[in-house]
Amino acid sequence: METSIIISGFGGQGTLFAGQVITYAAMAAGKEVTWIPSYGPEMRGGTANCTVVISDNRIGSPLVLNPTIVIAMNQPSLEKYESLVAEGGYLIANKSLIEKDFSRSGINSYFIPANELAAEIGNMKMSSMLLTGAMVEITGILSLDQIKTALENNLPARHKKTLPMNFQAIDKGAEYIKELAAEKAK
Amino acid sequence: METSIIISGFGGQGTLFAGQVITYAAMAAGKEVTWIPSYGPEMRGGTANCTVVISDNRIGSPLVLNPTIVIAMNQPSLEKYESLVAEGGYLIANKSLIEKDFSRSGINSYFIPANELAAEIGNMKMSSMLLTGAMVEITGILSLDQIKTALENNLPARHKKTLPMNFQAIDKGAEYIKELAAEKAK
Amino acid sequence: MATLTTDPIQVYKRPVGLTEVHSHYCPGCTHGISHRLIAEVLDEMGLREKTIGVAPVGCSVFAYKYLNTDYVEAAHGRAPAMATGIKRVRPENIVYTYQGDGDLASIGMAEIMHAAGRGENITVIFINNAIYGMTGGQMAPTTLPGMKTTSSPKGRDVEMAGFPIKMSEILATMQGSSYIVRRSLHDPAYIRKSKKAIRKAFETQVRGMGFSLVELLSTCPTNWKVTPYEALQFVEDSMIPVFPLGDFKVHPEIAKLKV
Amino acid sequence: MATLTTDPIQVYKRPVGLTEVHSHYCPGCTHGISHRLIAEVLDEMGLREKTIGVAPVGCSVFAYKYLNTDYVEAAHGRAPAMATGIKRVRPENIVYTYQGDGDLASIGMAEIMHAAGRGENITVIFINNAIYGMTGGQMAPTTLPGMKTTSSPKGRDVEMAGFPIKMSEILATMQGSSYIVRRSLHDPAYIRKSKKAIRKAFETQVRGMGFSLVELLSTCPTNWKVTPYEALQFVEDSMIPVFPLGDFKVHPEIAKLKV
Amino acid sequence: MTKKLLKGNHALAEAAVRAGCEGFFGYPITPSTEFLEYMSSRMPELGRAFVQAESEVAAINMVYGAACAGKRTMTASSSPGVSLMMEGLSYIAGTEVPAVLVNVMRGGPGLGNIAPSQGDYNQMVKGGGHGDYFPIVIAPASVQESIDYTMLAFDLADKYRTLVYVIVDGNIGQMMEPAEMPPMREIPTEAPDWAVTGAEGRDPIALSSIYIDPYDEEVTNLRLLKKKLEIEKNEVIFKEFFMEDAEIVIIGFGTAGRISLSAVREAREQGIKVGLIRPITLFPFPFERIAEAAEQAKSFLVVEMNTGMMLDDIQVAVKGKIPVEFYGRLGGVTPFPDEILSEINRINENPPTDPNLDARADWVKRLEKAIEGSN
Amino acid sequence: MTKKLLKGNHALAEAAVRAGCEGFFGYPITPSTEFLEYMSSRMPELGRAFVQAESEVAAINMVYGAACAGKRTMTASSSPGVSLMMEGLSYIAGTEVPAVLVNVMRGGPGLGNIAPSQGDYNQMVKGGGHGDYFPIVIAPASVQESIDYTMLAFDLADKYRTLVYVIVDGNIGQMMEPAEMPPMREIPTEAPDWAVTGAEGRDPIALSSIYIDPYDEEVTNLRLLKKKLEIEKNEVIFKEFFMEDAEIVIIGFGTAGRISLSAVREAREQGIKVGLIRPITLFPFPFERIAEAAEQAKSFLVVEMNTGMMLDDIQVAVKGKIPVEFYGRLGGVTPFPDEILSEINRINENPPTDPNLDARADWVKRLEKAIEGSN
Amino acid sequence: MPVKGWIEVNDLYCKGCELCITACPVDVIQLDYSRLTPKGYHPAMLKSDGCTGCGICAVICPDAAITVYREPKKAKVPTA
Amino acid sequence: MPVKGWIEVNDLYCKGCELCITACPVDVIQLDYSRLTPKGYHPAMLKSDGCTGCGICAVICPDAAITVYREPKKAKVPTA
Ligand SMILES: Cc1ncc(C[n+]2csc(CCOP(=O)(O)OP(=O)(O)O)c2C)c(N)n1
Ligand SMILES: Cc1ncc(C[n+]2csc(CCOP(=O)(O)OP(=O)(O)O)c2C)c(N)n1
Ligand code: SF4
Ligand code: SF4
Ligand code: SF4
Ligand code: SF4
Ligand code: SF4
Ligand code: SF4
Ligand SMILES: [Mg+2]
Ligand SMILES: [Mg+2]
Repeated sequence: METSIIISGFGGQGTLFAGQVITYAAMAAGKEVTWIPSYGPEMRGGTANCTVVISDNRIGSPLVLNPTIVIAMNQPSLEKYESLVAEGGYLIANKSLIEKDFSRSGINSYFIPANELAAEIGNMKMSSMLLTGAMVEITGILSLDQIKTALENNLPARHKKTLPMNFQAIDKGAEYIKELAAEKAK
Repeated sequence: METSIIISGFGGQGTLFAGQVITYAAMAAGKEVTWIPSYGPEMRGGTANCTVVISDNRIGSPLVLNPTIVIAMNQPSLEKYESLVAEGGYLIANKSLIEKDFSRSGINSYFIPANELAAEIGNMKMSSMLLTGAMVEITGILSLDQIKTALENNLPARHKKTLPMNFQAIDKGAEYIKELAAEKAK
Repeated sequence: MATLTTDPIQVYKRPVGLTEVHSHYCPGCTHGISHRLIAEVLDEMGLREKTIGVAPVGCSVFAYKYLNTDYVEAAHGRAPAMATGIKRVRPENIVYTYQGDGDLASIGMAEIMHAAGRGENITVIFINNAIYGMTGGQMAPTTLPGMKTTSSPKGRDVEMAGFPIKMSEILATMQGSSYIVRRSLHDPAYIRKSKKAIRKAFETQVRGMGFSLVELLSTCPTNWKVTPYEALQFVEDSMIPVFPLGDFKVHPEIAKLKV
Repeated sequence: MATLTTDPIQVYKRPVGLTEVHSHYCPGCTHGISHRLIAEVLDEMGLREKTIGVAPVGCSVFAYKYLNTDYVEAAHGRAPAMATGIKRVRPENIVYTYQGDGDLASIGMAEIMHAAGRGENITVIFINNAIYGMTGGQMAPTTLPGMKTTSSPKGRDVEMAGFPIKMSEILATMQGSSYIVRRSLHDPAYIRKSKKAIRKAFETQVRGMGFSLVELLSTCPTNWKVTPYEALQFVEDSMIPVFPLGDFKVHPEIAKLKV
Repeated sequence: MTKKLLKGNHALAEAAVRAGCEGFFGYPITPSTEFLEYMSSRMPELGRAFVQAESEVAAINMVYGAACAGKRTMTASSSPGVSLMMEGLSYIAGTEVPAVLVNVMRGGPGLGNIAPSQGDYNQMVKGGGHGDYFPIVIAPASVQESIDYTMLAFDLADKYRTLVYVIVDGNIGQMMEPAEMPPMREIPTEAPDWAVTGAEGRDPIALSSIYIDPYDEEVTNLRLLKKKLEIEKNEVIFKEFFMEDAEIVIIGFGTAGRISLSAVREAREQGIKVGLIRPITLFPFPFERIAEAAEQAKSFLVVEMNTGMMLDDIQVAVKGKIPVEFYGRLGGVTPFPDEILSEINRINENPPTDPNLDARADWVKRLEKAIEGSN
Repeated sequence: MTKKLLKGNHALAEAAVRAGCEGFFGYPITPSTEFLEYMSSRMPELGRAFVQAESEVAAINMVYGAACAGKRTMTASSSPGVSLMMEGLSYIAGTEVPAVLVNVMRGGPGLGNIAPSQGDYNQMVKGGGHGDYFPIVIAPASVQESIDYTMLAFDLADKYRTLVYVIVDGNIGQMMEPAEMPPMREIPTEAPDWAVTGAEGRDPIALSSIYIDPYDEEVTNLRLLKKKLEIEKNEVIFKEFFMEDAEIVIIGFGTAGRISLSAVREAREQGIKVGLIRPITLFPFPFERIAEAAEQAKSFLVVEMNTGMMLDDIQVAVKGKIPVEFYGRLGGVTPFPDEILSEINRINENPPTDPNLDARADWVKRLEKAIEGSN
Repeated sequence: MPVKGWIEVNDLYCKGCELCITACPVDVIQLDYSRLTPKGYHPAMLKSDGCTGCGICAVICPDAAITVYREPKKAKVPTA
Repeated sequence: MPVKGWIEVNDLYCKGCELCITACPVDVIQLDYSRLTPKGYHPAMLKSDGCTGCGICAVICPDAAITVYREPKKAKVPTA
């Protein structure tokens, strides 16, 4: 089984680190993993994205054409990746920075107002962690605890004090999905 | 028929130009010709030599391993080329700058005190032309007139005034050989 | 005489010399200001349709997308050589290079020195932002002592990496150079002076007077890891003391020129 | 105290620092003088067995055959980079380059500027003979205005090829340089001064004080097409006016040094 | 086992450090820059030499100097930067001193882009500098291999006093993957006897690449050639997968090989008899193994991220015995396993029979169609 | 016919002038320096651009500029100088502007020596710079051919907007031979429409080698590749001698080919059925003709002044059909016709039969013996 | 009374860098947090009256995003 | 009376460049036209007495071919 995740947004939205946290978590869970950024410091002002592959077997390609999961943190990312999500896959989008609606069927798509929710915690930069929490809740590829442990073990020392806030964001993302489900269930 | 000539000496002794004069003369005589220097300005203070090939056919190699004729204008040149002259070929050496004797048989070897003879004309630099005259006299590959015409047609304008002196040197070299022959005949 | 019209006056509008596209520069990066000044000067001098620009490798690698003239893209550091090739076969054109500090002062040191040495009749716009912007913030020859970069993580150690190299001062020693000045982009008043300098540099070329160069102190908020505004302050507070503004060589005829 | 011996006194003999071979230099070429001075200085300072020389591409390409120390042979112009590589991994050794004007001022411009810029703790012996000797007499960046060479057959045209580049003056502007002087080899008195300068340059390195360079005006009778003696006169009459002798940068501590 | 999630460039750099690299000289260039950045903090920390050179030209000549001084030394760069090193590399080869170069290849020619590519195969393997010389070329396909083969690179460089190139593409330089670091090696206290160290108590040593007399140079060239033949005998490395009964054999190196493996696995699940040979040393090239495989297989499919540079070498080994097909993506495009899988399917359904088929020309047509389709 | 005795370097230079070269940018290096020296007086005389650049790096980038400006332009250098041009050449190729390079090859690697060599074959033909690009490579074997093919070089460069390399060795650069100069061509008054000339009355033109999006670069790479295939179809040039009934076929380019001709003539006089194919374009390589010859001949003898670089290409064409032997001299040693003649005799007396013989390894043994013998 | 002016900010170019805001001598510019440009930035806008049309904001704008207008002087009928 | 000195010129190194000749303050050096060195040059030699052992010729000799000797001062017995 191979799961592939693309997280895409503006530079500075924390997409690369969110991808790393997922990678660490999967690695700790005994999976084969790869993480690769769309590196491009030579291209200023662009979008930043990364691809995570999680597998039971040795991984061939760190890049994927049709990811199973996409987290789109802004509108350009949604435009770029919506059509590429694998059939039956997941698209999780940051409603706060997206004005248009979904256009694709056959996949599971979610809008989450991540910036607003993150602002509630008090830090807009938490939106990527928040979406990660939501993604985990939606897909079940890892547990929230696994993500949190990975985060705790790999957050650079100088950022340690933001750990509680990160945890909050993960939970908040997950809760938002739970509520959504509850609402739907209604 | 292919004739090959190596003229070798110190830089400044006029070896390269003497070779060119022979080449021009042979060309005027309707032969195929090549001239090539041992180029090496990157090697200061070394010897300067050139190879002339004269042929009825298209010339393959501008270089030869065993030249038919060698003009050795100093001792290092003699040491280098004596053993390489083709069987039955000619070795013409400048006695003025050579202290040792010939060591090879099976070829036609000549010593000529070129510097002294050139000094008699009044210009030491004429020694290469003098040896060229001698070479032509010995081998008969071209006539003295052919050489002189080639010289006249190809001497750079700024050196035109040395033409008579060059002619003298050619003749002097040839005469020296004639005398030598006359002496031997005695 | 006052005019009759009551239409609003357009005090400032984007110059024709700039293309109508969004640039890839980071928000607040002063590369954009220098582009604008060049465009304005070429517009004002009527040179746009005679000019061939030479873009460097650096953040301004796509200068040709923004400046509305013919353009070529040089190898890293070699813009002065490429400009020489163009100018020598097309002396009727106006040829200028646009180069960063890594490009001009590091890998391109030989080419800029010799273009100046030959008195090549070209103009150089030299953007000194004390860092390698495009590759993500490594130390440049112009990085300030003690300044942290991704390749001087403890701050530039002058013992191991030397002191900042002052290109204008060095190039002014070359007999072939006619106009060598340093200006700054950190403040509107200084920007206006920068524009005048750019104008004089092109005037030097138009008059066939040889090599001209305008060094512009510029910002890199992204790699300095500060806001655009803090970046301007850093230029004023930290860069100018190391790279003093001034005229390092001005041909008397150009000095006389009013622009 | 006067001595008892009546053996003749050897006033001068060939230094141990020179190998016992005939050199390939043309008769009267002052490359040989500078070799001898280096050998004498290394002998006197007792550095011969600690020293690693870096030969250039140029007539002195075989410097390693004549100077009796460990030696490496650099690519054309890259001796300062190669010396940097050696010195950084072997700071305990004395490392110097020996470079011609084509090598140092033309193709090697970037490397010499940056070695000086970094304040690399190496010594450079720079032989300025205003021409490319080894390749047969082409124009160098140091060729005098109007001087005929095989690649400036009508004389150096400063309009097209620029003015001679004055490396010592330029390098002195670099903060990392500690000792930059120009001397000449055209006359015994000047040769003695040259030797002192070479001594001071190595003293600079021994003290870990950074970049040192001695520019030596030198002859090329072969390509200048004059006799060795006329060549010395040419240095005095024509070169020194363009390349004035002098101390362009001397660290105060070295200035105090008596050698 | 203590695997850590490591970025390719950092892993390569740390492996060099552990292999005993005492001098790093480089110039930043995407996508290899993190290598230099890592070294800028790591080397000084260990008291070893780090210089950010003024250019790649200077960097390689600093390496040349440090190599002559008998220290393990290296540089890392990417395609355009490596082109600037050609003269210096040729000098190092001619002087027969050991040095290591890491090339994190990107799209070219020219400035190109910074995306992963294998377009420098010829430059690296056939010798981009002037003259006859033969660097060892190793192409790892994962972060772990990058570590292991960087260690080996230094050993081989010393063993043969030769250049060793470790070539990866931006994918491997930039990606993070779990991998294990070997322990730090001891730095030898003695310099090798050929190195310049100051002529204390011995005759001076001169290291150069000049052999002004052609006969001397000929002897040198012959020595280099014999070294090459020796290396070809001893140092070939490749990996193979599913080869026992393979009828279609894929050949690809580095990322292309690694991605092909995914495709091969999927094809095997579909029951297609397909195998993979992944050359790891590109020089020495596994000619023998490939010639052998040509006896067993019905056809080859060469996969590269260039226009078919290794393809030519495969043709030399195959000698027209079986049809060889080609699939390449260009300009920084990394092929996806699906693409290779569909090539396998195509071959499986319509097995090529003409051993003289023009692999490159056929592929051009397919690729053109694909590109048109996607636009 | 007005043949004059001309020096190779001067003839090459004057041919470039007559072909309409409007900008020469170079740096002195033996054995090509006379080229630059000639241009230093000739170009200004005609009001054309001449710059003695500060280095080969600068020279090729000046050429790059002049080429973008739509003028015929060139440089000339020798092996180490050419290595320094690799980045610039790759940029020119990537930008698809026409330019001509003359490489007067010398012994290498490294500083090597200044003697004639063919050791840059791989660098020139396989691409010494980074990325996929395909310069046309022409190898004249006489002063007359140097003239003729330099003219052609400029035409081909323009026709395909590509790099063209004219490669000779020091023999041809330095020797004088009678040859005829074609008349001076008119310089076109209009610039080509792709050139930068100032955007007067039209949209600005930007010339670059950047294709930051890999898919754009892929399209570019594919365009370059198709140009290559086109060139392979149209522009192959070779000469052949005594091929009608040849059983032994010698293959050699440039000086090696020319010298082989002398040996072949002598062998023919002895009644040996030997012929010669002399490739003139090394890219595009005469693969077809050589494959054809492999059908006719019993064996090949490849002669080069290197370790057998073209040999590899011959092997590709021969596909193991007949035995291929090799004879090379290295390091600046030019083989003499006698040596090749004795190789022919050897083959004639003991015809090789194993099509898989290892030509290079066998020759190494012979050469080693010969070298030992001569010491 | 000071001259009356105003500015227009082009969404295509503006990157919300705030340099115009820090430069405006009369402090009449702010970012428009209610909107995102197509590139995802909050653009600059006039926040209040008082712009003099001095053009300083345009001088410092790195993206040449600002057009500056000024009300013309009152029309005077030529007196001659 | 001036000090008495003399020089020896080593044939292996001397190239007959004449620089010593032009430099010698007392003009006592000339080329030896009767001999060639192994490399083919006429070497320098003392042509007459008068050498002071000043060493100037050695300072200028590019080939370090000259060894300079001087007659020692008269031996004095130490007085103490
Ligand atoms: C030969 C070569 N080396 C390195 C690079 C990578 N590179 C691209 S831009 C750059 C530095 C740019 O810095 P600078 O010139 O200061 O421009 P800035 O981005 O700061 O404006 C480097 C090292 C390259 N493209 N080519
Ligand atoms: C890359 C390269 N370019 C050119 C050359 C040819 N070359 C050898 S020495 C030299 C110039 C030497 O001049 P200079 O440095 O002044 O030394 P000199 O011979 O005058 O002492 C040149 C151009 C070379 N060997 N390598
Ligand atoms: S990285 Fe720096 S220099 Fe480059 S565009 Fe961004 S701010 Fe400007
Ligand atoms: S060519 Fe000139 S520099 Fe070179 S050795 Fe001769 S005289 Fe000296
Ligand atoms: S300065 Fe320009 S880009 Fe920046 S916020 Fe103001 S208008 Fe926008
Ligand atoms: S024109 Fe002047 S007053 Fe008006 S907004 Fe701009 S800076 Fe402020
Ligand atoms: S200076 Fe030296 S080399 Fe010259 S002639 Fe005198 S002794 Fe001989
Ligand atoms: S030592 Fe002095 S006096 Fe004696 S020969 Fe030499 S220069 Fe003349
Ligand atoms: Mg910068
Ligand atoms: Mg010189």
